[in-house]
Amino acid sequence: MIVNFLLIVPLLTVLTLLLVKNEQYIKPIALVGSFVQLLVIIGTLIQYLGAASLKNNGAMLLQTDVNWFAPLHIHYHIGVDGISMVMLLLTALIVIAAILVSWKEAFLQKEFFILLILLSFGAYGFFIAIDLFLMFFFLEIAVVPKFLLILIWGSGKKAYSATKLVLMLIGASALLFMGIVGIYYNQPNGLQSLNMLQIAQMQLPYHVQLTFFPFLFIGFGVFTALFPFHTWVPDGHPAAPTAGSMFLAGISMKLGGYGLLRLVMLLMPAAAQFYAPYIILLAAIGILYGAFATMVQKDLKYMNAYSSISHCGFVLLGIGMLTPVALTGAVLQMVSHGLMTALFFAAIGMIYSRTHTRIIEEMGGLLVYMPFISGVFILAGLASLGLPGLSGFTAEMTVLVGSWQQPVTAYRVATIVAAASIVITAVYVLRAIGTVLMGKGKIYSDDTPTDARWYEKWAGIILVLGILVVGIMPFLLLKLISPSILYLPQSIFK
Amino acid sequence: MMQQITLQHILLLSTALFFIGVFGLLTRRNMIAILMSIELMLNSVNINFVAFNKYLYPEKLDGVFFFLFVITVAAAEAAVAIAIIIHLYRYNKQIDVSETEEMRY
Amino acid sequence: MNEGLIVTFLLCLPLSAFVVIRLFTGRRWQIFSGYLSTLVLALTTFFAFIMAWQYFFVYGKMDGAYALFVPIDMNWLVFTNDLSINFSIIIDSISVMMLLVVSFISLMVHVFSLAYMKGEQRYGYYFAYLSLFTFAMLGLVLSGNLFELFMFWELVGISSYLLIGFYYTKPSAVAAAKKAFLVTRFADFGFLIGILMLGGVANNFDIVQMIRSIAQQQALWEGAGTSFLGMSVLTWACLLLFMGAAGKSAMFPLHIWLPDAMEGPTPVSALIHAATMVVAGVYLIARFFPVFQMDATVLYVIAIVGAGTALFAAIIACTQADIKRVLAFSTISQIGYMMLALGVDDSLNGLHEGYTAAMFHLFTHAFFKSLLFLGAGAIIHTVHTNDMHEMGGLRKQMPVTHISFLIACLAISGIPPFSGFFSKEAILSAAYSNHKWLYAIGVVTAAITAFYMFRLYFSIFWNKPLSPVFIKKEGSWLIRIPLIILAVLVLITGFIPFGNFISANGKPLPLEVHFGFSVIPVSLSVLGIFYAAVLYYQQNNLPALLEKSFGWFYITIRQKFYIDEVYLFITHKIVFNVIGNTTAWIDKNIVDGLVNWSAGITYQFSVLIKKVQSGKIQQYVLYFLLGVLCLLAVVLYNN
Amino acid sequence: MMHYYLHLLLPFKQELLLLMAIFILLLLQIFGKKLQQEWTMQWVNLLLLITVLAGFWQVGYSTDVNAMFQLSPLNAFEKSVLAFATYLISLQAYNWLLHHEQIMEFYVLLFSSLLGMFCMISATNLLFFYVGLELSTIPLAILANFHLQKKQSSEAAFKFIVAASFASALLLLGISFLYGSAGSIGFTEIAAHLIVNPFSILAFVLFFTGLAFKISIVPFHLWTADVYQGSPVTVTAFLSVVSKASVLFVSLNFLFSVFHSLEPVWHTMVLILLLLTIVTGNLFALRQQNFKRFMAFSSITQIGFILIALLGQNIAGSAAVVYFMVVYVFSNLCVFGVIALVAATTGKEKIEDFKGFYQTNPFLAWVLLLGLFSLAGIPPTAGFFGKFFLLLSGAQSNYFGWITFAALNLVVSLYYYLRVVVVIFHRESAAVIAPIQIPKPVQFSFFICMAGVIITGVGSWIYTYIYSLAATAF
Repeated sequence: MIVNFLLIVPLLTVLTLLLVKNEQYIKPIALVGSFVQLLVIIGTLIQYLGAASLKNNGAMLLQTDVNWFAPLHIHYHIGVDGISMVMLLLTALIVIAAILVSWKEAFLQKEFFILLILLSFGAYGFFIAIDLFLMFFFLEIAVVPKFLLILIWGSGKKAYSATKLVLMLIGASALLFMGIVGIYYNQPNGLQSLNMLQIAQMQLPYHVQLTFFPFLFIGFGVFTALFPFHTWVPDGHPAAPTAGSMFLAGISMKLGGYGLLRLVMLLMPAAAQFYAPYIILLAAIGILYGAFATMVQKDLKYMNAYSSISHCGFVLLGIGMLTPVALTGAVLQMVSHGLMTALFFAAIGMIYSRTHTRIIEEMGGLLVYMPFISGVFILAGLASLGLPGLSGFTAEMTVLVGSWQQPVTAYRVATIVAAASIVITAVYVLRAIGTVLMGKGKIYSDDTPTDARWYEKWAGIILVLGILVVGIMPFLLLKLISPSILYLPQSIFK
Repeated sequence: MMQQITLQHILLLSTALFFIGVFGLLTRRNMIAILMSIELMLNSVNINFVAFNKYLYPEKLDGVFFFLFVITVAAAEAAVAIAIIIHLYRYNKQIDVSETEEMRY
Repeated sequence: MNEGLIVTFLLCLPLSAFVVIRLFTGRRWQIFSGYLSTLVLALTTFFAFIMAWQYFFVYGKMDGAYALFVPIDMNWLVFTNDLSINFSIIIDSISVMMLLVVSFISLMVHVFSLAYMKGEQRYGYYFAYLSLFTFAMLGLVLSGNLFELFMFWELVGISSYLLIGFYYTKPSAVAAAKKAFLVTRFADFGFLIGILMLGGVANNFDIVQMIRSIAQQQALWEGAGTSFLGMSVLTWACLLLFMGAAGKSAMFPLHIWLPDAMEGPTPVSALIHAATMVVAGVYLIARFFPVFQMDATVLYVIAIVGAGTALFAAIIACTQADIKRVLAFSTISQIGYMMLALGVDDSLNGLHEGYTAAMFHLFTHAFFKSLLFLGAGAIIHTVHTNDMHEMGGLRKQMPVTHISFLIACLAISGIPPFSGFFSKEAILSAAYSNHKWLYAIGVVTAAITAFYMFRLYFSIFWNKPLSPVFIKKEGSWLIRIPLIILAVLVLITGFIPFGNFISANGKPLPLEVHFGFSVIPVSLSVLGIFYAAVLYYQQNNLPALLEKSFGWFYITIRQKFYIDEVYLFITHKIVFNVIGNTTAWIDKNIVDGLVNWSAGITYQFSVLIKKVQSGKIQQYVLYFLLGVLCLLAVVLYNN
Repeated sequence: MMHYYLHLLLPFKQELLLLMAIFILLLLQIFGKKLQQEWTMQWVNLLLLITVLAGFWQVGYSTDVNAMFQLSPLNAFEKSVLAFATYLISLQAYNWLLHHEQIMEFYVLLFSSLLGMFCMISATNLLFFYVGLELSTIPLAILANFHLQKKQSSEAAFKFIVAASFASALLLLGISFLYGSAGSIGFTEIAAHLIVNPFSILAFVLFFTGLAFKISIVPFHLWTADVYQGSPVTVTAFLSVVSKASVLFVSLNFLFSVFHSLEPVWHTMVLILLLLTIVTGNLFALRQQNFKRFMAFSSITQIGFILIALLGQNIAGSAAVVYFMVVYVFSNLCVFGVIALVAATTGKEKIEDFKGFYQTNPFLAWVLLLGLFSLAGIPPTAGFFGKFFLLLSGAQSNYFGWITFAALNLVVSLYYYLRVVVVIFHRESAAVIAPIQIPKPVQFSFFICMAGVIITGVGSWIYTYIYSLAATAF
């Protein structure tokens, strides 16, 4: 089964990297490995589409189910549906871009790339896991490499930030774990299943859902930068190396979103309806709060980190609204935010490596020296502020339209509040563009900062293409996402 | 009237012995005295064993055997402890417990 | 010929020009890029003419009205079966009219720019952005789906941003671009909510369908069940839509970006900030007119805002020294007129004079205002200054510019037989039949308009003798030809029987010019011109005296009623400093502080209890014993 | 008939092997045959390995000998785990022992202690159990003193022997009361006759605290840190891994079968103790500077987590505990191996001394990291699975809220493990530990530990095997 290769290929890449003696082969191997992974994903996509067209719905397909820890009913159970396909593609793109961006990483490069691939391994596994334990396992795998990436290759208050990040995420995992345990022991007829699909079918008792939903919700929510559990984001992202930031914001935060989606859709739909007002409230606060906090940031990376909180709020909003359109929008927003924030961080990294500062006020007129990087930066910014034709627009509009379908006045007010963020987003994006790229040129420590190198260009181009595809041809993604969302029992939609 | 010595009496004795041992253990500064206090405690337990055996379960000699083993083990323990105390004495030229407070917190 | 094909072609041409120039030719083959773009635009204009000819003359009227086609309707982003963003093209009389205006003015601007922008470092990119704007604007007017319209609306905004900020090393240009984008964005926020509301009610985003279903449900949702936060959804939606329109069309109080937008290259101002983009708001309301019609309150609001803005901007225009700013305020004022016209459309009588008048004024205004801007561009190109006080006596130096500028000034002042006269007359007549006091404002504004336009005209071309600094001649033919063409058009467009082609219900509506009605506005305008001549025909100290006599009032006007400062206060002091910094502070000290505090308290606690591990074996034993006793107590108590 | 007797001896094969080793060592000592240190280590290690393997040979059934001794498949496996851990420790002690004069005595004492543990595990009688316990404890006191030139070592030994004696006195008191209330010292009789009354509860609590002392449950843990710090690293490793594992194995038997009737009593008790243990262990570990002392508190916390599983159902609970101990052996020995090596070559034992360790000793750093991550419960290391199963089986009880609290404590424990990681990766530091030559046996032990840390988790068959063993035990 091809799905297994999604896990085998990164593992093999890691192994090869471990065994390689010659330093100069490391980057090519990492790159080739991630490209092979992309090919595998495309192969999976083709198989999935074939299988899905036969079934004519968006069910979990291409499943592999092997008993793993038999006494505890833990299975190695993986499979893909449209949503996971989309997330896999996103991950592959960002990984390739992240490897390209770090092409000149010289310090402990072997470890660097191993950790990067290991991170992606966790993400890939998470997106295809059906067994809850397996999902949790992969989620955790993707935590510690982040810590090491920040700690070893980071900058600034790296030890503090890395520790804080990993502690908050692990704390979230502890809650998640307890949630999973709660599900495990409270199934009808004394079953002890960890199979998401099976749990979805059997429908957990209402009081069980109500009890354990907060555990899982907050657990995944921390990963998605749910207000007020978001504080690892503004510390973690800026301290991380460029590739790390790209990965953190681009993929890691999506793990939580994806988990929430599964939680809301499959595990506890009834509780999701009960808690929807709270989710929406937190999401709306997060969106606006993140946006306002972004506005006054002085450091580019901090800016982007805070904006991530705001953007991820849209994911939460979409999930909380519980309409098919809003959920679709949440998925789109995950993809969109992943791509654009990765691009943003890549651009910031490129700029930083030339100007050696990230403080907005200390830069100016970079457009003259580095048109390509600036172009990428502007594009990411425009995607962020929701320019039509770029990914942010399609995603956010889908969320908003979906949200508006909820006829409750309070929800609509929340939607309006969320929509207000498009103004604030524009404020900080244009402020950054206006100050950093435009205006009078300033003197930097490198006498004449150069434009992007070939690897940086490719990294930028890959992500830009992704953004454009989502922005201009969202129907391609919708073709994957919508059936999988509509495949759910319609009872979850109020 | 002849007074019987009941199990309670013996248990009282052993308990008293035990707590005397504990008190010694907690208050003596001398290492050897501490060791002796521990022996007291062990012996109080021995009394227990024998008493239980004699009063409650006289058909089997479990308690007595246990008492024998405890004595032996206590002897071994004491031997080792004394060896260690002697070793400590070589460093400090005294056997006050306050000399063993180097590692803490 | 298939109109779907034409229109698609028409849209793709500028877009592909943008892509090709931006990605490939923009940097290395600058001149080539300019000509490529112009050529493409010529082709586009050609197709637009074909389209218009076909629509108005080949198909003609059906049942006495111009029909509405939707030649293309493709799904783009499907939300549900009903709700979707489609790539949909709507062809009716106003979209075809706009098509003509946009492509033609854009062509003129392209030609003009070929010479005007010569020597710019980013000459190629300039044309790329112009093409992008043209594409977006054409898309906007052709959109048959409200969300699609919103998308093009945003694209127009961003190309405006790029073009205003074209001289990106100039801080003022960057600031202006930012301001323009942000103010319109703020309005777009309202627009977006309006779209969501309307879409929610109509369960559709297709404009035609929406209008139809809203009309059907009208009775139904004026009831109690559909109110939202105390107002009917219809009113909310229309007001929010108008908010979007007001932002783009620089209506008070969202007008502040337009004067600053003059930081962009002058041809850009002619295209975007005079003729096309800024009237998008008017177009939007016209597009949704059947919906607006249902709510008299909203129409009244539109009329008041329009009239107010017209007067307000006209007053400010009298005091500005920068010729482009004068023109900018005149643009605001004129768009106010158009809004006024839409607002006073008399739906009760079924005459819809206002609607047609608004469109007519939009049409004529496009020509004379772009002519004015291009003329100003030609002047700036020659004298390299924007300040009218530094100019004077330029009439000999640049005869073509002079004559065309004069024609445009007459047109905007509403002097017959220039085009502006006819359209303004229609507006005033519509206002007269609806709200008299609005009519009065309109007339007064017309007089002020005449005054400040001729103040501008006299200051530039007469006033004082030619300064010896300006020895440069009028620009090349590329600059002069557009001026001539536009001047001719300003002369003749007034005579088009506009009501025949465009009216609210498609049926012809004759716009008659009554001599008796025209006397008052025209004579007031002439009076305005007269005063301007008195003050500015020759250099004298009357203007200075006048300024003094008005005192602080004059300064207030010159400072644009301090509205910018108010905005600055709100955005910088309140939003940025108070809200933004407070949020950041809260995040750092309370939300994050809580996280750090919990870590700190754990550590403190750890230090607190370290004494337990005292290193004294006897204490250990004691704790051991106490532990046993406590445990025993708890366990015994529990069982 | 030789065959017949041999068959009788079969249940004791692991104990006999150890006894044999002890005798050979003593004989060699007596006859003054001064063997080369390296050679001694080799054959001793080989013997340990055989002991490990013996635990998998002919153990498909339970054997009972005279109501004293029992060999069940689970017992045999547990002994193998202990022997294997000792084997690894012995490999890692290479650098230290190579120049230690008393190597023979070291092994005699080590094996005696191990033998005591074996007896303890197999005991079905309190007397035999008590003898085993003491046999395992007393040699440890001597071993703690094996840094013969260091005062701290003697101090540790003294504290250990005093605390141990006190604990065993309490244990004995408990045993005597048990005897008094149940009338027997055989496990089966006790299980049958014990009823819930204050006297038996008193007996049980006293007995249990004696055990709790050995696995350093708070508040009976205070000796741990000092003894760990003062003892030679090898002994610390033995104390923290083997000694604890053995008592835990025994407690499984006690709690789930012998004191089964007191279950409600010991559930509350264990809950209180585990919460105290986790919190205290965490709080103390936060501030530690000495690596061994740090590991002491870390191991205290770990014990707290292990106790969670005791709240669960017997099979799943004991499977989780045994499994976790296997994992714990590998992960803890990863860490102790590195500490031992560094201490033996440079004498440095402080966490601060490891600044920039990664730059000079990347391999050792990876070993250390893997161990720490496994202790912290980070996948894909086995520690993750171990922790997961512990909490999972514990959560079956009614104490869901408390267990959630315990799970959140994982965050704190992760913090101090990461503190070490931060130190290891410190980039700018002056006094770095110079590159260390890793001897072959130590390297071998590292490979085993690393493989163990990875494979024990992902390879589910180990857990499944343990589960099946546990299933036969109840």
